Amino acid sequence: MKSLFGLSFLALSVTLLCGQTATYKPPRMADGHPNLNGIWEAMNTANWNLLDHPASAGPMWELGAIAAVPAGQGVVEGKVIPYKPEAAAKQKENFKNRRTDDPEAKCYMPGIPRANYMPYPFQIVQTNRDILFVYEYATSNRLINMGKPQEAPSDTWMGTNNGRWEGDTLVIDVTGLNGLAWLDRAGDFASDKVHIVERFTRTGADHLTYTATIEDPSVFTKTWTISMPLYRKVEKDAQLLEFKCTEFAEELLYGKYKKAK
Amino acid sequence: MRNGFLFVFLFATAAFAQSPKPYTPPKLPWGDPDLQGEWPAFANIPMQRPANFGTRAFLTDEEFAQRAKQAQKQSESDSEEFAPSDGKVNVTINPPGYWQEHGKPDHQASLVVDPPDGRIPALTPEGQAFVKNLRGGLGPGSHFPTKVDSPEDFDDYSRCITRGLVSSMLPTLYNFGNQIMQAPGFVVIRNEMIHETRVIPTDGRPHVGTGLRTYLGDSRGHWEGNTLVVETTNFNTRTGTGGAYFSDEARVTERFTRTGPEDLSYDLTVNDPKTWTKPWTLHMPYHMDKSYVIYEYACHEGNYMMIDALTGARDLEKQGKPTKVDRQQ
Amino acid sequence: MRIQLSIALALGLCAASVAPVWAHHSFEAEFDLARPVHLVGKVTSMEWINPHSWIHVDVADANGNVQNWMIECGSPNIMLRRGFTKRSLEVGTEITVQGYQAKNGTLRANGSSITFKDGKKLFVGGSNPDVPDDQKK
Amino acid sequence: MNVRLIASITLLAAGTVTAQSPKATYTPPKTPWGDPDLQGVWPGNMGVPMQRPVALGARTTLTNEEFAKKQEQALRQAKADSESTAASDTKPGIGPPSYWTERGKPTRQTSLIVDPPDGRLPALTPEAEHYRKEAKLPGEWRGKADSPEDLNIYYRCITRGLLGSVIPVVYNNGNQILQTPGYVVFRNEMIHESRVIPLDGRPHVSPAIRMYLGDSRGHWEGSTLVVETTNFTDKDAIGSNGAGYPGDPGYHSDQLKVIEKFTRTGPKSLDYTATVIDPKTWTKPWTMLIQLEKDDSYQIIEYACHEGNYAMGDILSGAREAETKKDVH
Repeated sequence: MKSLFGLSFLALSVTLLCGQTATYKPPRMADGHPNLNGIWEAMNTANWNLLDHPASAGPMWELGAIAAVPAGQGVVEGKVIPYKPEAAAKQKENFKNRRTDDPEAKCYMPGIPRANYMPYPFQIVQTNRDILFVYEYATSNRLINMGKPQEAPSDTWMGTNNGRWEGDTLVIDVTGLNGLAWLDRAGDFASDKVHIVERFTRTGADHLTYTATIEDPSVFTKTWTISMPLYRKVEKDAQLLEFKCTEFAEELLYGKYKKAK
Repeated sequence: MRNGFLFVFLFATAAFAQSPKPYTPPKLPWGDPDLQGEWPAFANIPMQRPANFGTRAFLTDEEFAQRAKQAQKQSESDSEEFAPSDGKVNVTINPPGYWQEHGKPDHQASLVVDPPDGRIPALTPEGQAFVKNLRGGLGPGSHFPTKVDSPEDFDDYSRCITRGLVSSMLPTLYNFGNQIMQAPGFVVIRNEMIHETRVIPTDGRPHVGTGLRTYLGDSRGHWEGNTLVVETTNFNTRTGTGGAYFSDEARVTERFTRTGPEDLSYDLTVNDPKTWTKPWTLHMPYHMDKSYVIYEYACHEGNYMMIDALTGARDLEKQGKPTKVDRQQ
Repeated sequence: MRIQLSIALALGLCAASVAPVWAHHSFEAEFDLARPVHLVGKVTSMEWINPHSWIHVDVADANGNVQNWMIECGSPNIMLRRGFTKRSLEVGTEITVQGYQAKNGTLRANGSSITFKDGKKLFVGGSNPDVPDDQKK
Repeated sequence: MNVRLIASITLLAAGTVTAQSPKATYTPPKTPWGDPDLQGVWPGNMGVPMQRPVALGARTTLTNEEFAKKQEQALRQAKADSESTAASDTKPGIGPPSYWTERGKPTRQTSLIVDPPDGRLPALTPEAEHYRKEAKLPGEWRGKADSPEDLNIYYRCITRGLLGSVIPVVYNNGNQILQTPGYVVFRNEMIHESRVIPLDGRPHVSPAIRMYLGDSRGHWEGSTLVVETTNFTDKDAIGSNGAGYPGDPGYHSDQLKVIEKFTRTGPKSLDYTATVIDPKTWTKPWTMLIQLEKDDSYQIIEYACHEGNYAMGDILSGAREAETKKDVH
């Protein structure tokens, strides 16, 4: 029933949208790899909840709409996080206690992959050897070892990051995460057995495509993947500032130990 | 569902049998039929037909003339600035009568056109139970709540949340402005009250995930000839129409067909087997009014009622009186 | 000689005179000098975390019921750089700890003097990366 | 465990006294994009006091005899450091095991401060004297633990401050320099802070933005990287661990400006100087020199301080416990 006219218009708009060339040709560093340098930030609600979620009241009525949760389309491919039954129950428990238990509330380092979609910018510093990710949140950072992969000596919040190039995509193999970080504010989590493979591909002058494949047989029934665009901060003289949030969490963490006034 | 459409189609053409061939709307630069304009819900048609009308869908000329006279008198008093000074003042608890726009009478006997008796079909047991069990058995919030403990005792409109998709398109006391705007790949419907706007993609993309539920649902549009067909799903079970609430499977189908330079035929079919025993359809004849200006309806921002009602209830409780809100007869 | 000594002292050469800023906080704030402890028990696990790592030890008290004590050690980064990893801990090793209990009465003590019976080790393996290969024993 | 011991002994013994020949100006290699290449891991070596003992006057380096004594003493310390257990006869101290330290190798410097020539801090301004007496900022722990603010910013795992993060202490002295076109990054292991220093000559952020590590801007003077940092808060102190240094609590005003210079003096050596300019605190600017030695095998490991900070809870709850028991000790 769709009129011929409507159909042809659809085809016309599709070509317009794709821009001039099919795949983007990134500028390259001296060593020939794509230049991922820059200050980046996600522009989605993944940090609130990786899955589709409606808008809802936040955990703190005292803050009114400021602390409310915006609606958001999920970033999980297939729209489901394949929790095992007991893990699904743990996630619900986390959600119930999110006001006090979310590591982000405590200003603990966000871990991987959450650091990449926090509502705070991060900078990729791509040297002629390794690559450093500097995150504004809690001045956390992680060095991507681009040399011979190293085994995680011990578990940490930001993990042990071994990187390599696959064509024009930076692939980071993350192990040695301590399983204490959450994946979002809704209580999604993984364990210290998680193995994450991240992929950063530059898809435009001011865009990266970021995907993270999450494998943790102790928590999930199968591997699953999140994916999202990351946007360059193009303000003039954009720079990371300081969000050292330890002080902002002390009342939450230590208030109960303070001397009563 | 199929027959619903068939019936509507017959109804629409019957209503305009007199115009020889269907109107062809002008085309927009990018080829879509142009439905743009101000389409206030002026036609003052009741939602449901009085039982004694049976399946008669239209007023007789005599009935219409009587309503026209009534509307004329009403619009004169609507345009008054103050209550009549000749002492005969009917003191009520409502704002002054002249703060309303009563719209114009129409031959159509009721908005509901299917089922043929012009009445909304019966609720399913599940639909009834859902409404009754709301708020732990207290039922939905009401315009006239039986108690005033908290904002939830009021209906969504009193709380300035929303009037829901269906009511926002239909006639009411005032501010029934609707505007249609179009851009390549999108049709936008702006409802004046309560400043809600549905941006409807027409590029055939799928609905958002079922986990995403909203008051106005998730709309997708496509063109069938010169008719815009809009399918809306993903309602959040806290909105509906006629006192009932859409279930999570409700599907609302709207059809916009321009039948003349200043006329837009609008059909809305509700398909929600978990709530109503049958699908039902309403028809609204919009008439363009280029002079109608949609003003901002900032409802929540000025909602003194909520504060007055709640503080008032607290005072009543101190005096040991009930806080039930009775309608002034 | 006297001058020499004073200079040495002044230069903070003798470890004793320079109050090394041990670590992230002063321990008098956390532990109670009035609550010395002498714990003997089996190592159960270790938290390789900063600012201080914690060795967990099962200690049987007088009437035999077992409590799990946490013994505060230094920043694990040093041990990791010496080639030890979280897999290096010999669970079950018996250690003796003399130190002081936490002021808040929890089962925590500082680990300044961890001693082993008959030369046992706390960590095994580990090839200290900055030791030239020919010197690795 | 004794593997470590043998290694450090041989290194110490074999370490020839670094020749006193004047440092020929070393020209570092270039990065692919043409900047001097300072990249690498540059851990600091503990053991040099911030202020020079008065007796040494203007002498900046130890005599060979003094240095030999220092090496021998460092040797003893290294032996103790490499033990995995305490000697059975040691009286239990209150700190963690002493062998959990990495003091690095002794150097010939008589003090970190190289200007003023006497190697000592210049006089304080009267205002600074007053500020220090009134200082609500906790330096070394003085026994009060009513709330987190009574403890210094390092106990609270907030930061050790710009200079505190590079002044060598008993362990985790890892510093790393990374470079990419237009930026140099100075990364400190403790407490996982990385200063991303733009080289494009852009202005500082507004003075309204105050940061513990300030706002840095870099430029090259020949092969020396010069970094100017302003926009400090006044909530930390210069000195190891942000808690001052023996002899001075190190507090500064928010007018502080620090000029750092990174000069590679050899394939494995880098002179880091920091000039402290704070006219509200010190009557004259003063400069520190920290000689860093390249060790790319030194693995910087995450120092997640706040996340494992049992001490905060223990200290505060311990203080409450003490109050309830009213035991005085």
